[in-house]
Amino acid sequence: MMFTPDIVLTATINGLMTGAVYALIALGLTLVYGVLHIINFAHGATLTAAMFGVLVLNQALGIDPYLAILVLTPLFFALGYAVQRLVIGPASHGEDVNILLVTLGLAIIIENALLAIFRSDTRSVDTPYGFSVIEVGNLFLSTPRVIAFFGSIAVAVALWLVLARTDTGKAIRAVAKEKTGAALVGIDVRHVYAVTFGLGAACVAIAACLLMPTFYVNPRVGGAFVLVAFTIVVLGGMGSIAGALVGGLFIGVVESLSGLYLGESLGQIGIFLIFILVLLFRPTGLFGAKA
Amino acid sequence: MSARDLSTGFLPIVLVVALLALVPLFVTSNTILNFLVFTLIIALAAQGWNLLAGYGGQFSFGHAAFFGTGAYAAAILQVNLGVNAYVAFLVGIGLGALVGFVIGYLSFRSGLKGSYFALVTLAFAEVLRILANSAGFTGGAAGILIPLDVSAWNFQFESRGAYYWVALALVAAVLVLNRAIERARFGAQLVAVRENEAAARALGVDALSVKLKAIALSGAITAAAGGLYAQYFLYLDALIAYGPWISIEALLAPIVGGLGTVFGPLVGALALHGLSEASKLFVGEIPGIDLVIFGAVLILVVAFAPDGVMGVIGRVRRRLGGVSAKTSPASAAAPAPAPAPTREETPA
Amino acid sequence: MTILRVENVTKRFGGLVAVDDASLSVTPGSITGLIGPNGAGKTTLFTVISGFAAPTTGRVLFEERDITRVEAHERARMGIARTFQIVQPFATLSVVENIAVGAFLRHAARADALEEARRVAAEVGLTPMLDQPAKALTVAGRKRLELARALATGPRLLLLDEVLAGLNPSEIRDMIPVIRAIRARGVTILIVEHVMQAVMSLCDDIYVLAQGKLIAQGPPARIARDPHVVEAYLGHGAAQRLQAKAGQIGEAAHAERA
Amino acid sequence: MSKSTFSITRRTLLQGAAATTALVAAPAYLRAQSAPIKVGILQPVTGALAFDGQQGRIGAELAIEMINGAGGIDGQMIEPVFGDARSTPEGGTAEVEKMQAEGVVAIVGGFASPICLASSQAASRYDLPYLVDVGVSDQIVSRGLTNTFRFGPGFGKVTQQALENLVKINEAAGNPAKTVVLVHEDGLFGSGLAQLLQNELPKRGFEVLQTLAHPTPARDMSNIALQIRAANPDLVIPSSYYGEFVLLARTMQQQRIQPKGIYAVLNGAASNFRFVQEFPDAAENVMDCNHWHDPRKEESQALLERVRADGNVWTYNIPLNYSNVKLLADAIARAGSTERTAIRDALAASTFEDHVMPYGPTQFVDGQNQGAAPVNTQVQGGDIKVIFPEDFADAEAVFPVT
Repeated sequence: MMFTPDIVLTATINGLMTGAVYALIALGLTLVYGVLHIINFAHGATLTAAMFGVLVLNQALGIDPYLAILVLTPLFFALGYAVQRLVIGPASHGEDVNILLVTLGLAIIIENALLAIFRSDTRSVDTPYGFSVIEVGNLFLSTPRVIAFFGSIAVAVALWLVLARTDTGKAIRAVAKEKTGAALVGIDVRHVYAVTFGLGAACVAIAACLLMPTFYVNPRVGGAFVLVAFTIVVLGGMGSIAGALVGGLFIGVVESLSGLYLGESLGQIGIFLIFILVLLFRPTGLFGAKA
Repeated sequence: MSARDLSTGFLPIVLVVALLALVPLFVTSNTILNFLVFTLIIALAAQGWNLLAGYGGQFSFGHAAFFGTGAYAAAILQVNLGVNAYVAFLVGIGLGALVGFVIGYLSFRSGLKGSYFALVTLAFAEVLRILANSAGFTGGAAGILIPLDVSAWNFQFESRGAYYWVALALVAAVLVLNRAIERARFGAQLVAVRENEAAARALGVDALSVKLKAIALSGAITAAAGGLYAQYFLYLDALIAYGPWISIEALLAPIVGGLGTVFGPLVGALALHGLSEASKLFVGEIPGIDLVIFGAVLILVVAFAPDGVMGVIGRVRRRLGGVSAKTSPASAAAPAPAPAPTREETPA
Repeated sequence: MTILRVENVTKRFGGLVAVDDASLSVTPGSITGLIGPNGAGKTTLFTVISGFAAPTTGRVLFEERDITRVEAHERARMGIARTFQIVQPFATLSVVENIAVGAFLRHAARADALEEARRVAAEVGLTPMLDQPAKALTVAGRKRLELARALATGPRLLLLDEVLAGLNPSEIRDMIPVIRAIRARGVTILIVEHVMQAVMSLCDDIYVLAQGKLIAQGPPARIARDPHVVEAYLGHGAAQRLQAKAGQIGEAAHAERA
Repeated sequence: MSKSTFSITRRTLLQGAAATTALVAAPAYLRAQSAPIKVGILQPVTGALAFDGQQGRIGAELAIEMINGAGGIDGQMIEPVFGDARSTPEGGTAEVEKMQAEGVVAIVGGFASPICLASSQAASRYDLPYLVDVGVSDQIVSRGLTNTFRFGPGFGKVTQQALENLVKINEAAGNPAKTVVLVHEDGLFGSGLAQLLQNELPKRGFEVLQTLAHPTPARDMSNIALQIRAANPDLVIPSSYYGEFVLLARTMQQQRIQPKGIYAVLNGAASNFRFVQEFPDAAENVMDCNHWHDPRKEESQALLERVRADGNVWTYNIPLNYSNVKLLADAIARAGSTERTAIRDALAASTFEDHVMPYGPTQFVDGQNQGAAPVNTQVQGGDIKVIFPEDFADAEAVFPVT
């Protein structure tokens, strides 16, 4: 099938905009993986919870989704911190299999608690700018999606700065590299684990705020983003912030273009095939650091 | 018979299976039988997973790939090609082994382990799900329906009890197979690969071939569960056959029951499904609350019984003095949970 | 006649040359030592010989057969066994089961493998710990287990990677006769070792590796005097002590073999 | 046969005795009157289909409330036995077994086709009448199960009707639409429909420019919108679930894609008031061919108002389940017994009119209600109106839109 350059260009831009949000969701996942070496199964459910958070703040208090960032980011950081410190850590006895199970249990709890509270309706947030567009040539770019694009990149850069420049960031990197060594030099590993989890949850909270003006929420919506986030984490190299960002944008574009050329349904296969091929031939990720 | 044979021999299997086989004679409630049949199907799928992950240390998140293959083979061969149900069932098992071999060959050859292996299996299952959803011969999105035609020749039974016995027989066969593997060279090599692949290779263990055998066998067993599912419910679509739900069921049961133990998958499946039913019973009509309880109990089990139900049983038995602590660790039957899968790999 | 020959092996990691054109040969029935300062490439060369890494160039021959491309487990089947410097027990298995994994290589039936495992355990002095979980063993116990597992595969050539490292002097004293006894029943041994005194007392022949190159070869007494070795590795004080000792022990060893 | 079937038979005998010799058997009669009739209400109230399940349950509950409020079935109250199919076929099967054990006389619901297929089959083991509320797969009523009835239309009927109605609506407007883009989810509804329309539309003078499939859930519909814009069709025919259609409609509005009409089929959102309320501009003038209540019936208006008064959203699941329960109650009353075969025969012979759907009197052939058909709705002025067929319409079609 042939498409005009216009369409391909627009599809690419669409892919980049979607991909940036994917990247933001993947950031939390890759960070947790890099430090704790576990796959957090509750990541998608956390996203769903944050999206409901946006909905509630909007409908009950009239808070704009973007302003909700100021509320939800610290809230989810605290929640993530507490859950790791009080539930995942103690319950898992440091065994990775157990962490996996505990996060799976958490995902089940969060998803169904949301179902019990909000019922299973699909809900959306209406904003004054929900339908506004930025015209570039004869392209109409959805304003909230452009905001989401730059917002996601800003968060990625901010996260990278936190890890590179702050003491906490250095402690996180030390623990990621060598847990025992870090403990020996006096780093509180449990605290670092919890901070990492908190950061992961905070990323997801921001992603929720950026998504809601253009997306919808129901108790199972997070699942749609989790698999793709896994793919990005693998593609970018597990634990790599820059990898997650580049991987997210790349996957966004691949998804968009393969959707265009193969159809949206089969286009999904494109993502998984890339995923499989990367794992088989370059498991440290396309953009990841050396082993 | 020595105390040691009690924990590693075939006698407990015979006893447990004999006991379970009596259930339909006393339980006439089809609600319970239906629950047990479904639970046994899950247990069978989980036994397959346990062989690869519990004994071999290769954690798969994609056993749906095998379950779905077994299920679709059973249905498609019967519906589209008119093959006898039992033949279709057996072919499905063979195809499950083949899919296992192919996935294993690709992944193990590339040296994937830990979370990387887990993720690649997940992706393979998803690819199969999407393909099954769009292909014509699988019935596509409309799914595939095996015509209701109750007769033993068609592998369809009037009574739930008959299904129960068939499912139990398959589970029992795998219990025996598992025990035999534990006592054979293959089992020792498999566990050695799980514990330390390099050391195993140094001792002459062909790790790749051992892992391939394990994943093919594992695929075959889980495919049998899929085939049985198809025969029991007579309807399939891509989400049922290749959906993530069964991958999760297959891994939860052994982990809760006792990873790398013969009885772990069966015990875990019964415990989890029992728990799920119980939590459904005790809460009112608010949807979701029962699953919240389920999730909470899952976390509590992990927190307070980290080596699974079989681990708890073992500890209680040791405390009661039935089997001395001296002999039981010697058995390969009850190793502690495998070392973390993610730990061995090279971090990026 | 050699049982093992390494011909011009070079191993590069990117720009780094870990082993540079090394050649050595091991006489059947001997204990041959491979020594050198830290980072000399001993472990890399050992890894190449045991089949856990392929050389960049060069060949490895076992009983005059080229095994350069033969996989590690195949080498075990051919009769080459190795131990690991950092012990690698199968943690959840018992001692006897650990050894049985090795014994299964030549014994298909569980009963036979277990019997062989018990026999080997006796040989290395692990009989009292047979049913303990491997993770419960002391460091010395684990070193013995490492040795036992390798022995259980029925090797003709045994590659030992620092089996004495981490042991205290009395544990080393206990271990040396065990290694000698293994050689005494006809198993050839190539040993990478850091504990100098032990190497000098055990080995018939020693190769010295420094910065990836073989710089010396010969019987212990000659190595201890070799000016290159003294310069690159031993240091003068240690060399003198070893020279004195090598004289006595070397004679004793020869006497024993005769 | 199981014990519970036996006890039901016994109770039925007692009832019969009560009817003939009322005086002598007075105590038995009283007992029969006080014993409620248990009806299984099976819906997927958790899992992926939870929303639809909850909606269906609301409809069934309201019908039972209404019937019991009016004195029950010949004095006997209906007692609902709720079951959660958990959005899976095996979940549905397990609930059927439970309901059977609890002694229900029939089961209503299922919602999704896979659940309906498995559950009705499980119920057939006990000759337990099963009324499918929505499940449109044509396999449901083609298996020869005598216990299974579908009051609503099946897939073949819906698609055929959607096509015919489209042609008529287009004709009535002077054939403004000639080119079409099909957008469909890749599941049972969407794929089957797209295939049929692709074959049939060209025969009726339409040109299908493109067929765009998408998965559920889809994270992004902008590419679909993009391709619609590029193809610039007169008509867009989307068949998707709620979330995806909302995304699509919003994107189309944003991208200023304005075809002459959006003609949805079995769409999750186009006949959903939440969508209409939340995005009135995107929803305006969207047509849908779907299950819908008969707006001219007073009872359906009362029901709608009641649902809104309770703070619930109105979807077609509600009138369908409401009607199904009423249909069942009528069959039980006419059977004069709670015996299964009697109820089954009464259902098969029923000519029930007192429902809230635009179907006319029921007439079952092999379990399928022959009068069942979808209608065309259109979002007009923030409301959802029936525009076709005229017999049931409460508004005129706005077409072409531009």
